[in-house]
Amino acid sequence: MSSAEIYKEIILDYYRHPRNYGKLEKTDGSARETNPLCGDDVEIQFSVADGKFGEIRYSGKGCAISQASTSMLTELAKGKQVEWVKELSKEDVFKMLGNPELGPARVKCALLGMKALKVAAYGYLGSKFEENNGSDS
Amino acid sequence: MSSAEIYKEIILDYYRHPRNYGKLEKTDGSARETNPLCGDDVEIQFSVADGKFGEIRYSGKGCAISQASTSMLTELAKGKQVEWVKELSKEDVFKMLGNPELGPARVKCALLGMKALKVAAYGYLGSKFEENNGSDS
Amino acid sequence: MLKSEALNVEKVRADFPILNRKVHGKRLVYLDNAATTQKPNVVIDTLVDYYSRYNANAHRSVHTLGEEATAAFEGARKTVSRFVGASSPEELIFVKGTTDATNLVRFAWAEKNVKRGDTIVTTLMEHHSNIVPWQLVAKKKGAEVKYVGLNKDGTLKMDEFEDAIRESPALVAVTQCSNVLGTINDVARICRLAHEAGAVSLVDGAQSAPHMPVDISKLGTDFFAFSAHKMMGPTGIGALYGRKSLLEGMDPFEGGGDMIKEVHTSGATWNDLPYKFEAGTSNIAGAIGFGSAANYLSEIGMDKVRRHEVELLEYALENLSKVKGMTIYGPEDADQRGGVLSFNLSDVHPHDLATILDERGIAIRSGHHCAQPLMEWLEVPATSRASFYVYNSFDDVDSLKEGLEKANEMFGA
Amino acid sequence: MLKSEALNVEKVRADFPILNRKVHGKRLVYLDNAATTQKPNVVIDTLVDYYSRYNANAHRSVHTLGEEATAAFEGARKTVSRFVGASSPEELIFVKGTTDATNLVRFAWAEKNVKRGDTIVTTLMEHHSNIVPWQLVAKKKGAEVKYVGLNKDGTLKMDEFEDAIRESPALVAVTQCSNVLGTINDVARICRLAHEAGAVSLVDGAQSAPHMPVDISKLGTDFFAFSAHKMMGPTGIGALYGRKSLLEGMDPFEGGGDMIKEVHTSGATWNDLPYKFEAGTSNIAGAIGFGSAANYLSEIGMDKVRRHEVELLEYALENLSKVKGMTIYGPEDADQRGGVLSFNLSDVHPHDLATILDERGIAIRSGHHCAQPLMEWLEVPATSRASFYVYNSFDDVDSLKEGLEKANEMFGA
Ligand SMILES: Cc1ncc(COP(=O)(O)O)c(C=O)c1O
Ligand SMILES: Cc1ncc(COP(=O)(O)O)c(C=O)c1O
Repeated sequence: MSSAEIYKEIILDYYRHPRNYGKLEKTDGSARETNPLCGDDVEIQFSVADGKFGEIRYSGKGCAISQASTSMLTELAKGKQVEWVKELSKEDVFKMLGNPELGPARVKCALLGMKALKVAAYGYLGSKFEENNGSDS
Repeated sequence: MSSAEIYKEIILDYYRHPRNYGKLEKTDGSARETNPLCGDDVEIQFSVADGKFGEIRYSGKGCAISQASTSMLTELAKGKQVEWVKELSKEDVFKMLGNPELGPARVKCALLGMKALKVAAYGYLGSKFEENNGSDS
Repeated sequence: MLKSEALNVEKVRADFPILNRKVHGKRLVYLDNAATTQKPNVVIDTLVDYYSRYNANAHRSVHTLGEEATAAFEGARKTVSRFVGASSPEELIFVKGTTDATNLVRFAWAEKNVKRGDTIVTTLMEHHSNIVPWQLVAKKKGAEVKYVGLNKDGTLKMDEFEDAIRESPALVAVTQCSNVLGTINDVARICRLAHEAGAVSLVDGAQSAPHMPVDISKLGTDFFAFSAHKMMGPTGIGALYGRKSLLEGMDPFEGGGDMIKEVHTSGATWNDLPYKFEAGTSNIAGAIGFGSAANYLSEIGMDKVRRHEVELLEYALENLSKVKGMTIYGPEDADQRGGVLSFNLSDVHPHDLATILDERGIAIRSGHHCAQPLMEWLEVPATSRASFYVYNSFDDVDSLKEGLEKANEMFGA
Repeated sequence: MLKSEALNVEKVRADFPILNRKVHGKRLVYLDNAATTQKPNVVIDTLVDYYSRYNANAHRSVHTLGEEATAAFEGARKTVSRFVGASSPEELIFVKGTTDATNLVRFAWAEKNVKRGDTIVTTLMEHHSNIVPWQLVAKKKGAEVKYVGLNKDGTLKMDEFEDAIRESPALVAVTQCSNVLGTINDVARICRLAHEAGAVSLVDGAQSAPHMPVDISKLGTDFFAFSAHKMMGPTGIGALYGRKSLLEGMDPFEGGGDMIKEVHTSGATWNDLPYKFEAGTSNIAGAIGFGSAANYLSEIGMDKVRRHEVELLEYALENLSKVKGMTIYGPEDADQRGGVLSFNLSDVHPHDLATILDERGIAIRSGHHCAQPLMEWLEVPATSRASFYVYNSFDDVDSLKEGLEKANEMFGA
C-alpha cells in the first residue's frame, strides 16, 4: 500500500484519536526513545500483573507514523505476557501498520515505539531476574 | 623545440661544463632561491664595479635546467649595468635557453636563477640608494 | 526589467539531467536546494573529462598529466576566487565544505587567538556548523558564545548585535543568508561594526554564494565559507576565503604533504599560501568541478539567478499563504530574503508532509535543518522547507501548493 | 599457479579510458600510481549515475532522492569496511584522505591522550602525513617523536623498534608499505608489540590497501588510514578505521551538522558512531565512487592484483638493474615489497629524467615523494619513482627501460 493510502486508512485514525496516551502514576517498566534527525520522541510506561502487561501508556510527540504505531503497539501489547516482546519483530510492526511502503528514514519512525517497548520490557525482565536470583548472592 | 632537443643542444653543455660556478670572497650582492617541490637550490653572488656586474658566480644543486639556466644567466649578466635586471624578463630567459617547450613545473626550474639574480641585484640597488641618500637623514 | 533579459527557465532545466527523472511515476519537483543542489551536464562532463583524460596528482608530478591536472586545479582556484570577489587566488583555500571551513578557522585561528574571558558573537539563526565550532573553542578557552536574537519577522536584532560588540568580541560569526528563514543579513555593515570593535569577522556564505552576487571585497569580511555542492558543484569540496594578513599569521591546520616546505626529523616549515592550509592530496576533481559550476552560474549571471528566485519567492509567498493552516516563517518581503521557505501546515508533522509530497514527486526537506537553536526560538520541533534554485519554475510552486492542499485533505483539515 | 587464474591485463586495461590517451603523440605509460591511480569506467559511471539520477543530501531528507543517496552512501561504507576487514561499518569513518585521517587521530585522540614526556614512535620511511601530525602534537604536549631507523636494504630496524617501545610510547604510527622504498612492514607484529607495550597503534594503509589483501581484523591495529584516489576511487575521499572502544572514548573532531545529537545555545551532545566524526555534508558522490572502486578491485581479486604487481616488480628489478648507472632503493626481494620502484640514474637529475621520459609518453614521479626524512637518510635530494598497478604491463616496463637508456645516451653516460 502506498504511504498516501496508509495515512488515510490507519495511521490518521490513531494520530487523531490516540489510544492509551498519557502517563501512569505507578510503573513497573518504562523507557523513552528519540530520533534526533526528526525530533520524534516517545515514552512508554507499563505496570505488570501476573507477568502480563497491565496498564500501558505512551506519551511524546512526533510524526503521525511514530505516534500512531506506538499507540497501536500499546493496544497490541496489553494483556500479553511481558516475555512476548522477545518475539516481537519489525515485521510484526509493519503488518500491524498494514505493510506500508516506507523508506528507511520513515521506517525508523515506525519502529521507534517498538524500540521503547523493548527497552522498557527488557529492563523489567532484567530487574525481575535479579530479584529472583538475589537470594543466591 | 622539444625538451628532449633542448637537453641535447644547450642545457647539457652548461650542466656538464658549468660556467661561473663557485663562490666569491667578497660580494656586493647575493641571494639564494630554492624550489621546495624539487629541491633545486641556487645561490648567486656578484661584485660591482662602476655600476656594472664585475665578478659573478653561482653555486647550488638541482636539475640540469635550473643549473644550466643559472650558469647562462651569469654569463649574460657579466659586464652589464646592474640596473639591467629591471628589464630582464621571463621571455629573455626562455630565449636564452632556445625557447624550449616547458611545462609549468619545469618553467619554475628555468626561472630560479633569474629570481635569485633579481633578488640579489635589487638588494644591491636598494642598499646603494640608502647610502646615497643617507646624508639627508 | 526587459523581457529579453529574463531567464529562460526551460533552457536552464534542459541542462540538468536529473530533472527528467520520475519519482513515484511523477515529474520530479526538486525543492530541497538548500540541502544540496542538482548538477548541470557541464559539471558532470568536467568530472568525466578529468577522470578519463588527465587525472593525476596535482603539484607533485612534472609529467604531462600532472601538469594538466595542476593547471586545471589552479585554474579552478582562480575561477572560484573571482566568483566571490576575492582579491587574490592565494586567499582561497580549498576545503571539504562550509563545515570544514569554519572548523579550519576554529583550529588554525580561534584556538590561538581566543582568550579566557573573550566573547564570540553569533546569532540564533545559524547553522550548526557556525555554532558548534565556537561552542567548542569557548569551552576549551574559557570564552563565551553570545547569540544575537531575532525580531518577530526573523531579522536580526541589530540593537542586540551592537550591544554584543561593545564588549570587543574576538570573533563575529554570522550567516549571510539563513537556511531556514531565508533572512539576508547586512553582513557588510556587520563586518564593518565588528572591525570597528576590534573583532575578526566570519561570514557563512553557504546559502548566499549560490544564490546572489557576492563580492567579498565589498563585504569586507575576514573569512568567508561556502560549499560547492550547494551551488551546482560536486560534493566534498568547498572554499574558505581568508584575508591574506590573517592567513599569514596563522599556524597551519592539518599536517602532511603539500602544506610543508621542509620536513626534518627535528621539525618542519610551512609552505606559502594557500598551500599551507591544504594538507594531503586535494579533492582535485572536486575543485575542477567547482570551477565549472562557478563558470556555469556566471554565464547565466548571478543577477538573473537572484531575480528569478525573488520572483519565485513572491509567487510562492502569495500563493502558499492562501493554503489553509499555513504558517510561514521569516521576513515577508521577498527582496529581503533568499529563496528558502520554511513553514508548518496545521497539525501535519513535517515528516508526514514530506512523505505525502514525495508520493507526488515533490522533494522538500523536513526537520530541524541543522539549526536547533532557531527551532527552539520558533518553538517548533521541526519545520517543512521548500527551497528554490534557478531551475525551478512557477509550475513547481503550483505543484507544491496542490500537494499541500492534498495533505490538508488527508489530514482532514 | 594455474595459467587460467592469471590476470588478463589487456581486459583490465580496456576498463580504463585514460589508457587510450596519447601523450606527446606516444602511448601513455602511466607509472605514477603511488601518487594517484587511474579510474575504471565503472567508477566514473557511478559518479555520473549519482549526479544525474539520485543526487541529494544524505541523512537529512526523507524524500526519495534523499533515501536513495543515503542508502548508496551507507552501502558504500559497508563495502569499504568489508574490503579492509573492519568488523563493523560504524568503525569506518569517511574522511578526505589519509592525511585527513591521521589528523583526525591527532586532534580527536592524540591531543587528549598524549601527555608531557610521552613518546610517539614512527619510522624514517614515513610519508609526511604520518610525521607532521605527530611532530605538532609532540610540540604542543611536550612529548617526543622517535624515528625507528632502517637497515641498508630499506627494511625497518626491528631491534630499534623494540627498544623504542620499551619506553611505553603513547602511539606507534607506522606505514604498512613505504611509498618510496616499497618496503612492506610486518604491521601485525608491530601492532602486537605496540599493544603489549601499552601503546595505541596506527597503520598508514595508503599504499597497502590498494595493492594487497588487507584484513584489519588480523592486523589488530587500532587505527588504519587510506585514500580512495590511490585505489581507483575518486579524489577527496578516504577512510579511517578506528577500533570502536577507542572511537567511543574520543571527543569529536570537527563540529557542525550531522555529528550532533542535540544543539542548544548552552552546548551540544554528540551523535553515534561513525557520524560523530563526520561533520557537515559528506563527499557523498566520492564515498559511493569509493565503494564502486572497492567492488571493482574485489572482482579482480586482491590476491591477483598483488601477484601481478610482484611479477611486474620482479621483471622490472631484473631488467632495470641492467641499465647503466642505475641505483635502485629498497628491499631486493619482490615478495617483500610493494610495486614501487625508486631509483637514481647516474647524474641525471630526477626532474630532468621525468621530463625526458614524459616526452616518450612515460609518466613517473620525481622529487622527495613527501618523505624528506627518508631522502636525508638516503642522502639524496630526490629520487625517480616508477610505481605499478594492476593495469600496467610488461610492455610498460620495457618502455621505461628504453626511456632510461635514452636518457643515459642524452646525458652522455
Ligand atoms: C604512504 C602514504 N601515506 C600517506 C599518503 C597521503 O595520502 P593523501 O595525500 O591521499 O592524504 C600517501 C600518498 O600521498 C602515501 O603514499
Ligand atoms: C547556512 C549554512 N551554513 C552551513 C552549512 C553547512 O554546509 P556543509 O554541510 O556543506 O558543510 C549549510 C548547509 O548544510 C547551511 O545551509
